[in-house]
Amino acid sequence: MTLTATPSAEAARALDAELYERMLLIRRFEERLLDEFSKGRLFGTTHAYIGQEANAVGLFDVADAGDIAFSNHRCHGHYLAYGGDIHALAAELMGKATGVCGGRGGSQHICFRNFYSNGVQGGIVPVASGIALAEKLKQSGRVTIVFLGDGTLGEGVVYESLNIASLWQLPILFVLENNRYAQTTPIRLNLAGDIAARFEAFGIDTTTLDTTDVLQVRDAAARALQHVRERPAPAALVLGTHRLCAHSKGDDTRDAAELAASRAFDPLAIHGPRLGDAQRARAEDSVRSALNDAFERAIADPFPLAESLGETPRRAR
Amino acid sequence: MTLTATPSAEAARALDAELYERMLLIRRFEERLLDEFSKGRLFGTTHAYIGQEANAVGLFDVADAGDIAFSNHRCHGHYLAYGGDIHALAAELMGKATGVCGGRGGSQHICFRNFYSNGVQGGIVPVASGIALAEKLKQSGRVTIVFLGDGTLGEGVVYESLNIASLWQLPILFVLENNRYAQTTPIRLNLAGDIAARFEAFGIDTTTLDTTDVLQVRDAAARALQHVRERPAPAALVLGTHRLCAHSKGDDTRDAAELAASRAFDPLAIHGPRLGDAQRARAEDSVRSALNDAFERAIADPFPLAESLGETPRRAR
Amino acid sequence: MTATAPAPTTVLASLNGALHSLMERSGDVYVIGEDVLDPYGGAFKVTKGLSTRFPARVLTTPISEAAIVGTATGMALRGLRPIAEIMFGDFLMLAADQLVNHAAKFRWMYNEQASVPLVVRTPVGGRRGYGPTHSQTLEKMFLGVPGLRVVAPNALANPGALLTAAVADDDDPVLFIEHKLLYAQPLLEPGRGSLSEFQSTVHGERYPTHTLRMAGARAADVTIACYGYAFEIVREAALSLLLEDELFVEIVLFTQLSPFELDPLSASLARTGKLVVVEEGGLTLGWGAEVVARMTESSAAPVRARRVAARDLPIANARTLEDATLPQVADVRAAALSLAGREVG
Amino acid sequence: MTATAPAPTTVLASLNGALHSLMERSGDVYVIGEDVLDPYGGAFKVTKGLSTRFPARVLTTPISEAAIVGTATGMALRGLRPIAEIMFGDFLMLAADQLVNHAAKFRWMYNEQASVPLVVRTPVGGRRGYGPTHSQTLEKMFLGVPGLRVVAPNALANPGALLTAAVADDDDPVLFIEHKLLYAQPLLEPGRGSLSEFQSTVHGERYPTHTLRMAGARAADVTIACYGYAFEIVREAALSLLLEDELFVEIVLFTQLSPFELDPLSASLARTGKLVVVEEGGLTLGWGAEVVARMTESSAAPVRARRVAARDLPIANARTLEDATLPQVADVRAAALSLAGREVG
Ligand SMILES: Cc1ncc(C[n+]2csc(CCOP(=O)(O)OP(=O)(O)O)c2C)c(N)n1
Ligand SMILES: Cc1ncc(C[n+]2csc(CCOP(=O)(O)OP(=O)(O)O)c2C)c(N)n1
Ligand SMILES: [Mg+2]
Ligand SMILES: [Mg+2]
Repeated sequence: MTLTATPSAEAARALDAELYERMLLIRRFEERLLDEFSKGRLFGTTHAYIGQEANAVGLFDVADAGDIAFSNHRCHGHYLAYGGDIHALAAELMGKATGVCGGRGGSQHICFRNFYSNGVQGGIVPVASGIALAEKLKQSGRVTIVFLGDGTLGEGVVYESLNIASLWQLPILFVLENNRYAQTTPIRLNLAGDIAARFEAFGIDTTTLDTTDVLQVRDAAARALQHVRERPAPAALVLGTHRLCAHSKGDDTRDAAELAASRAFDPLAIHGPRLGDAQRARAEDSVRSALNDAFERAIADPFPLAESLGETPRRAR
Repeated sequence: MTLTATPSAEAARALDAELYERMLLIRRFEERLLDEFSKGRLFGTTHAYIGQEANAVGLFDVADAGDIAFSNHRCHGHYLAYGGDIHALAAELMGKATGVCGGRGGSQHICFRNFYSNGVQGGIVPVASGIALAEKLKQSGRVTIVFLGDGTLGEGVVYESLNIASLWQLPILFVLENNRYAQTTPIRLNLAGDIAARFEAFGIDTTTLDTTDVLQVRDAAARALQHVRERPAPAALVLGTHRLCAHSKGDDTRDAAELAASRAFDPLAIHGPRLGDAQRARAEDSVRSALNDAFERAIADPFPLAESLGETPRRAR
Repeated sequence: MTATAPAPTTVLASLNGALHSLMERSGDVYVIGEDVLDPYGGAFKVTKGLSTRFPARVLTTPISEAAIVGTATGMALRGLRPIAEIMFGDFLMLAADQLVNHAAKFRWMYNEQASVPLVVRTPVGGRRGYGPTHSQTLEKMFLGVPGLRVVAPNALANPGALLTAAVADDDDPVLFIEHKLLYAQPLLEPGRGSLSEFQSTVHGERYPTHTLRMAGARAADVTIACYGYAFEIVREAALSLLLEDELFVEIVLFTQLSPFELDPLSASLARTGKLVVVEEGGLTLGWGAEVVARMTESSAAPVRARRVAARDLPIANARTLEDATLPQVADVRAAALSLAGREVG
Repeated sequence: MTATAPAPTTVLASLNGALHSLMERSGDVYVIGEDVLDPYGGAFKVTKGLSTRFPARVLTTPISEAAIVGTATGMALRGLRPIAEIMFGDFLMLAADQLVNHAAKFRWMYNEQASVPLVVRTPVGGRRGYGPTHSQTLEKMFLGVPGLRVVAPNALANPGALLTAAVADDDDPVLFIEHKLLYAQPLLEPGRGSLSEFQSTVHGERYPTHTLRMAGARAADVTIACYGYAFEIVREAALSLLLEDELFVEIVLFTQLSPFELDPLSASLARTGKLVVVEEGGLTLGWGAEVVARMTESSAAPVRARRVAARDLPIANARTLEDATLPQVADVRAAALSLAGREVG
């Protein structure tokens, strides 16, 4: 699935539909999840990817099947775009035994094939560098993709990792999703200087994009992945984006006018017109049935038994 | 002691002599220390400032008396240039009760008036930022000066601090002494990209100097301090320098040819010719007698008593 | 906390009120942390309203836990009274070097030439389904760190007064541990409401220890030591032990976790000889380990002891697993009954 | 460690030999840390010679403790066997988040879909005048962390074999704690040289526990538990107790500190009923706290116990202060004599 030259019109249409459906899957999955929360079927917290779908979908469309991804708290969209099993994620979020991590991980702590996530900001970045190093040493040709939010640029270990990745020319792609907010904090209150310059200061090739058009993201990602894989060398993709949902559940303190303006960047609205009405309806149907199936099975699935906790005995019981 | 316009020839000569004597004091202090180590009067470790004297001496000559300094493991030169008491430092290094920290701190852990140091690389940088913030909030007009080595750019917390210092426009001067080595590791093996660019990526005004001429350092420092104090805003001074001694005691793995070449940058050799022979001899005499006095008193001083440890009782005694 | 404000009714209101009052009383008090500004007012709302009233003294930061603590340490070194918030106690790991090798060391290492009147507040604990990196109780790793005090409020001890003491009356760094489930908890008073069966004696002033006895009961059979949210579990267990098993317990409830000052516990143990220690953190080298070790070393009479704590496992997202990992009322009951030589049902 | 190499004579040689042999045997073994390259070979020379023989597999790093551990964790996740070196154990604080919230959690949290066969080696301890930030014994903060094993060599247990087990035979992250003063220490053998008075029984395989008894002596009066460098102090104390006081002790010497597996200690304690625990770290919530707590909870007969550890203070630069802070032979003697009901001279 690497970058190809100008595709035929037919192939382009098929690609458009595919990308649309994948973005829609993420959108509807997250909506369903928020709905299940309000129904009390979910416990804990969640960070929806609504509005940012073009990033993961554009990127994974041009990643190789063997590439590795390390994601953060906002990982559902990344996981689904990576090709993660829908039911296993739904079940995981409900704390079911059939979840992708048996209910142990939950929303932010996922492992599926070569996809990992963790919920401590920044800490995943050196781990991803280590993965990239291992793959370079093994000459596997795999690229490691690590996701960061703009707010996560506050964490020092990110820079330790940029330095090491550049020094050792690791095959790693840093995907910085800049939605200009860290939880409730706007970027002007937590980020000084310039994002691209931060990567470049470590000698890392950086591309900044300000679009939520999945086709543009896909093209930029393809180029970046090619650079990383062929040199090999690290690269950064700084993707301007818009979160069209609360940070986690009800915590949206952003101004209504700003939010309304952000809606213009809805990647579904931007990419949707490239499909016909019938195509879009088919996508809705297919996504709805996939999600219904996944969620219904997950709802019916059993909770993990206390006995599955492992061997460590609890004292005084 | 702020920047003045072209001084009179007489004032310039007096300044030359003063700067020379201060550098010489540091040089001879460190040499004496290494000698005391070999005589077994010192225990533990030490990091000499030999070769880098122009940085601290040039800088503190133009700092205000009330300015604050936070230094690192290689702090003796900074401390002496700051105006720290010689005997109190010698006694501290010998673990004497009369030491500047009563023998508790030792070589890397000093506190004297507004001068602090600590031995964990990088960790001092946010603390220095906090000091700068406090002084800004108190509108004291004080500048905080924090010292880092090139190797310390490996520590993530440095970047957390650069971001905060820039975001909050703190009156802090980052003094990066680039001797191109971290312990035994040459800079090409631990630093990717560009040092100045790292500061600039955070929006910090940065001056890079590649000289061991104390007068040039002094000028650059005066300009940087003025910027920091008047805006107020952070600034960085990246000072190329040469360590003309082992990292700590005997651990010099550098190539002999390289070391020999470095000797050309000896700041005493560069600045010395601006003084007459008699002036230099007077400086030697004055430094020798100050050091003899300090070390002799320190040697005669008592060790701290176990009772001075504090109230925490040791168990089972 | 202000003269005119109504008395707070929950732990959250008490803490928030104390912050308001502290900032009102002294211009040296600053709040620094992630997302602490209004209208959000912090992830758990403890800083709510502060930035509106004191906009220049509430500093929202980048996501930089090490630098948050480091910056606040520098402020404290220069005479301010900063209160840093770490959004989840799990992230204390990122500030461990700042706490252990900087804030806590300065005063001693600089031979009393400096002090660090810093407070680091953080919510800890599970039971909310936040999963392995947002549910931990990690304060045990900081107990015993020289130069660092660790304090934990509970629903009985006036939480706001404790926080006020830490900020205004303590010149050393204090790690202030708030269990997430305590925030919504109504404040308790001995002899009233859900504590109507208990009477309390208070030891110590700044960070007091409460000894609770069943009102008018015979000598207690077992002593239960605890802190923080665990008190909620312990008092429920104590009531059920009383009602269902006629077992009388004495509860010794601590607010200062470290340094360990256990005199009230020694006194209670001299009466009962049997000790249950309950905490939400993992069993191994939890607070209870030091408590049991000290009691074993210092008691004239032999001590019988049981610890009730979390299993030494990460905290799962799934509620069934989380429940099985964290200590429950039944665990406390079982430990007390077993020590008292009763059949455990 | 190789068939042809001469048998190592010091702890340092044993560890270094093991690293050579590990790298020789498997191309998956990597060494990563600060200043680990030849000719320096690491601040304490443990990695000496490795970069000359295996230049592609010895990675010198920037000064980035968090990223060193994080990078090594990533390598381990993908099937390599990295050995990370943290130059001084004090700097583990900088890697605490990586150890606790990443390396140690992955296997369990990912439901056994991943594992992290990582070893983090680090020198700890004082007695060299390195002052407050280069002398600490902080491993106690990591004991009990779920998913993390903590192992410490000593001069008796084959240090190289322990390290080999941690790297080659352990699929979980291991924190490997080396006391600085052990490096130059000659390897010991029970019944020979300075251990000629002792005979030893070994329990466990991968990380064995040694129980040492005075050869041919009557039943021991006191059990002393210890690990690492503390054994050097304990064995000296044991000899002097024997010779000067005719007090017989049994030493239980651990190599696996966490998880706690204390069966050999329980067995010894069943014989003596009196326990001294000795460690170099600070007293409060040190290894000994958990040891005493577990023994108190699990022993049928009452346990009498004393801990000997460092005072809960930073480690000063001045030798007089450092000596008074760290546990000494006299402290071990005093604790044992006091437990045995003897006058302490
Ligand atoms: C170390 C750490 N600190 C704080 C948090 C709490 N937290 C979770 S998400 C978040 C904001 C992250 O912002 P950003 O990186 O921009 O990602 P976004 O949420 O915008 O996708 C914060 C502060 C965390 N998970 N980890
Ligand atoms: C956190 C931490 N890691 C490692 C060390 C050990 N160490 C002391 S000095 C040093 C090298 C520092 O290099 P640099 O910052 O360039 O300063 P220089 O010694 O060259 O003055 C190292 C690795 C330390 N003190 N702190
Ligand atoms: Mg963001
Ligand atoms: Mg250097």
